[in-house]
Amino acid sequence: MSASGAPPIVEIAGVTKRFPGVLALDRVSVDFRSGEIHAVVGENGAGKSTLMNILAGDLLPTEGEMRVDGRPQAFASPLDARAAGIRVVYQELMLCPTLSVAENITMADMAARSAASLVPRAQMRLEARAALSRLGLGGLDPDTRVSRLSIAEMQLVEIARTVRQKARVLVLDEPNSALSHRESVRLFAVVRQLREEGVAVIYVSHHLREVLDLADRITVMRDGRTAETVENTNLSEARLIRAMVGRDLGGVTPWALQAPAPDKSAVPALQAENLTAPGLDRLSFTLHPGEILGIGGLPDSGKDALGEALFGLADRAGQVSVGGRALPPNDPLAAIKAGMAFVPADRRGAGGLMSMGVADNVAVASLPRLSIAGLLKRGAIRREARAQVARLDARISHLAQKLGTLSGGNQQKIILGRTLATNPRVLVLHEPTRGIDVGAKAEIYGILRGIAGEGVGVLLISSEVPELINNAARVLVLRDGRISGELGGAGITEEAVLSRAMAS
Amino acid sequence: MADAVRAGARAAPAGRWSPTRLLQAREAGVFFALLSLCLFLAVATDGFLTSTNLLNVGRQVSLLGIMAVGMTFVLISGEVDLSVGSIYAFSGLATGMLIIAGWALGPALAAGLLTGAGIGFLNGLLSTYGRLPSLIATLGMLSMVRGAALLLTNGQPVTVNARNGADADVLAAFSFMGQGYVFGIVPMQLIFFLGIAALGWFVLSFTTFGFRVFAVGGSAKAARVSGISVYAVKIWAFVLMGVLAALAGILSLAFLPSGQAGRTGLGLELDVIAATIVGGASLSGGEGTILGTILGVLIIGVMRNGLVLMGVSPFVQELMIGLVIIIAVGIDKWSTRRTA
Amino acid sequence: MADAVRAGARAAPAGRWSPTRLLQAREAGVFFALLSLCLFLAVATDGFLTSTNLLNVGRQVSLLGIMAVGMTFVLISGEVDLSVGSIYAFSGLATGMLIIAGWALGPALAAGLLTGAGIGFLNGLLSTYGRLPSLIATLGMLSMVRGAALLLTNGQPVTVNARNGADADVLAAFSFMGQGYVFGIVPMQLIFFLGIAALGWFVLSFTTFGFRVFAVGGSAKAARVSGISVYAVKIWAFVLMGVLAALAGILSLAFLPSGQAGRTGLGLELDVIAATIVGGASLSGGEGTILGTILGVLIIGVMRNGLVLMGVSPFVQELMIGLVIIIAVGIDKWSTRRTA
Amino acid sequence: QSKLADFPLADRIKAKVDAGEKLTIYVSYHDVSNEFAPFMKAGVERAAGEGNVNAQFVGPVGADADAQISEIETLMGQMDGLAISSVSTDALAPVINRVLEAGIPVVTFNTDNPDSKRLAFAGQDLVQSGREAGKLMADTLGGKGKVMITTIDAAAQWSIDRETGAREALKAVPGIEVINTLNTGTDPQEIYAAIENAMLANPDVTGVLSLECCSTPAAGTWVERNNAQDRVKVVGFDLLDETVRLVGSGHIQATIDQAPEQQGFEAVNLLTRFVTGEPIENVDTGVKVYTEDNIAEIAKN
Ligand SMILES: Nc1ncnc2c1ncn2[C@@H]1O[C@H](COP(=O)(O)OP(=O)(O)OP(=O)(O)O)[C@@H](O)[C@H]1O
Ligand SMILES: Nc1ncnc2c1ncn2[C@@H]1O[C@H](COP(=O)(O)OP(=O)(O)OP(=O)(O)O)[C@@H](O)[C@H]1O
Ligand SMILES: [Mg+2]
Ligand SMILES: [Mg+2]
Repeated sequence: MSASGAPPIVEIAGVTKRFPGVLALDRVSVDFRSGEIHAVVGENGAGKSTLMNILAGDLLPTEGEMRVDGRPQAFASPLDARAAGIRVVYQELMLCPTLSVAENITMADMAARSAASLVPRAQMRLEARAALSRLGLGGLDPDTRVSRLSIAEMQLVEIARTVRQKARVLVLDEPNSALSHRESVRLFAVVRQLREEGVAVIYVSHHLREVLDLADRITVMRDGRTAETVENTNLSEARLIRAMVGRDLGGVTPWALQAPAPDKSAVPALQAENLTAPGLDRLSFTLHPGEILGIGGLPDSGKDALGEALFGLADRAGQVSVGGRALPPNDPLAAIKAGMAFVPADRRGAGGLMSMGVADNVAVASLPRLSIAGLLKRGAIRREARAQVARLDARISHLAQKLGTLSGGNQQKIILGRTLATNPRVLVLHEPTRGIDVGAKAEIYGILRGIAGEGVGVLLISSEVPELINNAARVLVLRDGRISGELGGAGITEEAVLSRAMAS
Repeated sequence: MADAVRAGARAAPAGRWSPTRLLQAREAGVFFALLSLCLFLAVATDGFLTSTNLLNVGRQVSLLGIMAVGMTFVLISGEVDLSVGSIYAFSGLATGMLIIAGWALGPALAAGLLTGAGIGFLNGLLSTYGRLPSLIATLGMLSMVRGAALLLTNGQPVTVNARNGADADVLAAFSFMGQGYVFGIVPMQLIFFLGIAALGWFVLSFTTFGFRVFAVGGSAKAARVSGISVYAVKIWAFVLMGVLAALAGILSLAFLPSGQAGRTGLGLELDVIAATIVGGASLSGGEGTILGTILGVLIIGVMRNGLVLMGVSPFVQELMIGLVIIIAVGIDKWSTRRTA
Repeated sequence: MADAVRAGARAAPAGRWSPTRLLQAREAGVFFALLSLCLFLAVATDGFLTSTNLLNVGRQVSLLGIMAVGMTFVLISGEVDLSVGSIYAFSGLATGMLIIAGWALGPALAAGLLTGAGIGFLNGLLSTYGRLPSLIATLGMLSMVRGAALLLTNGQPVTVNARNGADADVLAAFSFMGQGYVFGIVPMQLIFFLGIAALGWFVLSFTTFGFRVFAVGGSAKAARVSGISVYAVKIWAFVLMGVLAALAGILSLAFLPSGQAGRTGLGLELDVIAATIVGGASLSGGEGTILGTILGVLIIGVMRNGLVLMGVSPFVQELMIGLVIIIAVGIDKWSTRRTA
Repeated sequence: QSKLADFPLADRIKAKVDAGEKLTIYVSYHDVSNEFAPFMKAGVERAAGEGNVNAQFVGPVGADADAQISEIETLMGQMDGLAISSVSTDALAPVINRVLEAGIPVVTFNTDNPDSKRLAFAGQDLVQSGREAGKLMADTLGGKGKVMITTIDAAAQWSIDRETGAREALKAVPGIEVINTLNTGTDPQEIYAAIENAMLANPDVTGVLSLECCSTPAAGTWVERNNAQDRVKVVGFDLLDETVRLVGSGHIQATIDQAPEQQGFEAVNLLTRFVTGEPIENVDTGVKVYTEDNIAEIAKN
């Protein structure tokens, strides 16, 4: 049911946002109506989150005005936005790690109560449970400390917390970037229900297929401008992509169907024997040079623990060897020296050096190569950084721009650049394209195939089944910390992966 | 390998968390440290396990403890207050001067506590709206307030006694606050400490304000977007700290009954922060419990007392104090497995 | 994509690694504060702008400055060191005793600096593999090392002079280190300070170690993922701090040939940390520059000097010092617009 | 004058005395980490040997009234006698009285506590020694000049007492003006820097009167390094190595010794005599003045 007739709740009129050296938003105009799901799509750095942050009262526009119910309003702080009935699920999670799940979910209520009132812990838990089970997370103990959750769980808690609040406008900025297919489906049901309740839902995403079957209207942003706002009637993915990127992207043929057979006689690039760690149970597999090996599975299958265990960031037992050389546990440095590079899933935490510049982030893992006798080779560092930035088409204003001020997707690209800069022989990627736009995705996949062609072994850990299908020559599906199935060639299909992932 | 798995499993229960829980992993370590310290002293000395001595220790840690309760709030909220030693001096001496000037007890106390609240409020303003790191803001206040105290007293010692003009009844009541005993054995100071600790525990664990303190310290951004006014919460924490520091200073003067702006409470801030952090609070905010703080305070008090009882030379005492602080926190850290 | 490359190209100059840039927003504020302070004193007093006085100030801040350079490394790496005042005392006095005992200068200095390095190493171990908050680890060391210094000297003042048995030539060389002048006017202490500041600036800005210090402080976990041994870097920062604190302590003894374990360097840690943070370093790590630190040190030195020159009463001085610290940092904060 | 007869000695102590057991005497010094502690301690040990008692030398590291009180409270149970030098007269008086009420004899040394009911005092009359210093200053200045008083701790009881005496003596001399007292702080560098700055701020100061051990050599050193011996005279206290040297070299005109070792000795000695029934009264350890002429007596050995 399209609500294009309904009056707009929020209107953005000619809003411009300037950051030092960056024009993030350029005279953007768009309106959001009650009872519609309004998708906002665009390349990394197009300005989506900046726009949402302005709606949320986190940022003040440099120029332009915002109208709520027709009345001009400027949000000086998130409090004003809340007062106007706007609720936001942020792209960068806004949870308090030291508090419990229940406390995070009910935090807004605690803000509303009188400071002298008592904390209704029992009720907190109940409401938390209710909010969680609505997203199919009834199993999660509301007393769990958030710092102990997986990224996916955190994202669900963040959603649960926001969705349960009575909102007139609900902003979801890439809410399911870390979610499994199943979890996403539940989220969509909730979102549709909210639309029926008359909420204006603003949905930012890079998953165009979802967008197409979820949205009533779609706004495409490009280089900080609104390229167009269209009713979602007989639109095609290709059509959207053209509007976003300005060119067509040829469809990708699954890698498995064209990948050269890896040389199984050669020394394995990566070998795990009886690898055991929290969540992993005596895992054994081999990654051959030049092979792209996919790892699939549900969130609790152990696939999320695999990367850290291999790289030595988490305790582990069992054998891990790179190029035939056994690695000591708990020693990332040794792993890197042996030629392993790792892209962790959690961008903010273990990912990048948010307080340091882009060039420094690209260089940090390759210091030995980019220095002589302990002295930094600044020229070389800049050259390397510029090369990676170009190769990954990252949008930055200058090489010293702090990573923390890049758009989410561009941060991800720089972190990828950091690992590519080390010229690894084994590349372990955990959700490498999380939050990355379609255009860039295609290029990154191209790059992966390229380095695989150069003999690098690539371990692709992903919860996006299509990503596995398109890029893996071979897929291992995990369940309960063990390998529940191995797929290859034409055998890698959505159904095959899911059936092996689900408990039988 | 099984080890690693079990490790993962063991982590789960530790994951459950609530500030009201009486003994958390964090405190267990400190509690154990305190216990072993006491056991050791019980056998090593004969004077330690006497009720007189234990009540002495209780009295000796009370003022430190009262301030540590306040510091717990400040640290949990993600800030730190270095000015407490100066507030302790200023408010105490101010109150003393008022009593000498012939004021009644009530008004004098009120005035003294108000000065503490005011300074705390200033600390809060500077560290929030003033956008200064609280370390710098309160470091500045440390020396400003100390200077103010010196000016106020003109550097002269303040002694609250009849000779200096304090009213007899007021003096009696005032002295009782600091020197009195309940049931003839329990020192008033200890009563104050326990009362305030209980109150602090209640506020921190059961009230919405306490909740907000944890939220703000855990992640100011998250708290802000949930509609909690971060600045207000932090300012209140500083005010609370100021009032408690003032109270401690007043009690100290009531006990002694003399103080001197150039010396009273000098360097106290580090003791208070040490006790609180030994108790499990963290400089990075969001962590800490009143119970832990009490344990931290007791460890420091018991150790000082024990070293004296054992007749350890003063220099060696100095050395031991550092050692015990490190070990006390170490026990807790080293007993729990590393979680990278 | 072409766009991005152009962005990179355009950015090239700015792309030069920020800490080397001579004046950053952060420092500009502090620099402005220092400038206005000096201008004010130049007109308010006649003694201030004399070369003698300025060189005096230079000498008076040198030891603080030497330690502040070390503290800059520690703070950027995300830790803090409270034990510097005690190291200053211990290493200085130890060196003095060795010289009195008739050692040659070289060995005595080496031994003194080694004690500093050793204590720093211990601080580092405790704060990394020991997993103690560095605040607690170094607070413990503060009192342990102070106790050790008292035991070492048995509380007696250590005076380095011929009558106590120091060899004449050694004594001459030693005294020159602390009291000597280059070109008859520039104090040796100042030379040491400038030399070490320059060295520190170079290391922090141009070497991989400096880079790693920033990385570790910015996010230890990200640094680890990038193959930096977080613990090793932090330990080295503490060792550096220890050596510089020892050097300052040695120079102090060389300057006035006598020190005493009970008072030498007492409470120095807060001055050093204050100077460094006024200079723009942050307790949460990842931020700070040597230039900023130098400015911070100068602000504190100039202010102390100026207040005396203006004949301000000691009490008011105490008050002013706090005020100026707050304002100095405030200027910088308040001049930059808030970014929510 | 105090006698054992008039004192309600605690039974446990009386018993010990009668049984001829060794008594345990605690000597609480106001800052065991300052330069005099070692001398005091030496005197205490000498007296303990002669008087055949155990003497424990205790006290806070860094003058801290609370710490000194706490320590005494803690030790009260096991002390047969207490000799104390107070961090602060007013703060310590109540404890001292409590100890006395417990039937434990208490004497004061070094820093007296007249407000308490202590039995006797052994040491220098601080106000008196301050007066002496004032007089010496006035004489060396020939009765006219501008004097700056320096102290490392204007807050300390001993400092307050000596300053009182010194100002009193200097006020008596019309030709002499006394400016703000300089509180130098306790770190040697601080002390020197403070004096250096103060002398720049007050170029017309002709006399520096230091109230203690540690700003005395600092003042002398400043004079020496600025060749100011002709325009600035220094009078101070105690006999630290540097002080002795600078008196010898004529950069410090006079210094007053307070015989710390003897003070420590008398502290214990008074108590041992008291419990044996001997009447005791205040012992003045005297004010010995050293100048260029007699400084040689302090032979380095
Ligand atoms: N605080 C800041 N300072 C400087 N530049 C900024 C800041 N925040 C965002 N930008 C820039 O504004 C532009 C838009 O960023 P924004 O986060 O809105 O992109 P986005 O559309 O959300 O991209 P993504 O899909 O990767 O999340 C980017 O070039 C980013 O670098
Ligand atoms: N060299 C090393 N060997 C083993 N573990 C390490 C090493 N360096 C860092 N770690 C681990 O990596 C994590 C990050 O290190 P560290 O705790 O110093 O970061 P941090 O920023 O200080 O964290 P916090 O701010 O929470 O204290 C820690 O869990 C630490 O145990
Ligand atoms: Mg975004
Ligand atoms: Mg740490």
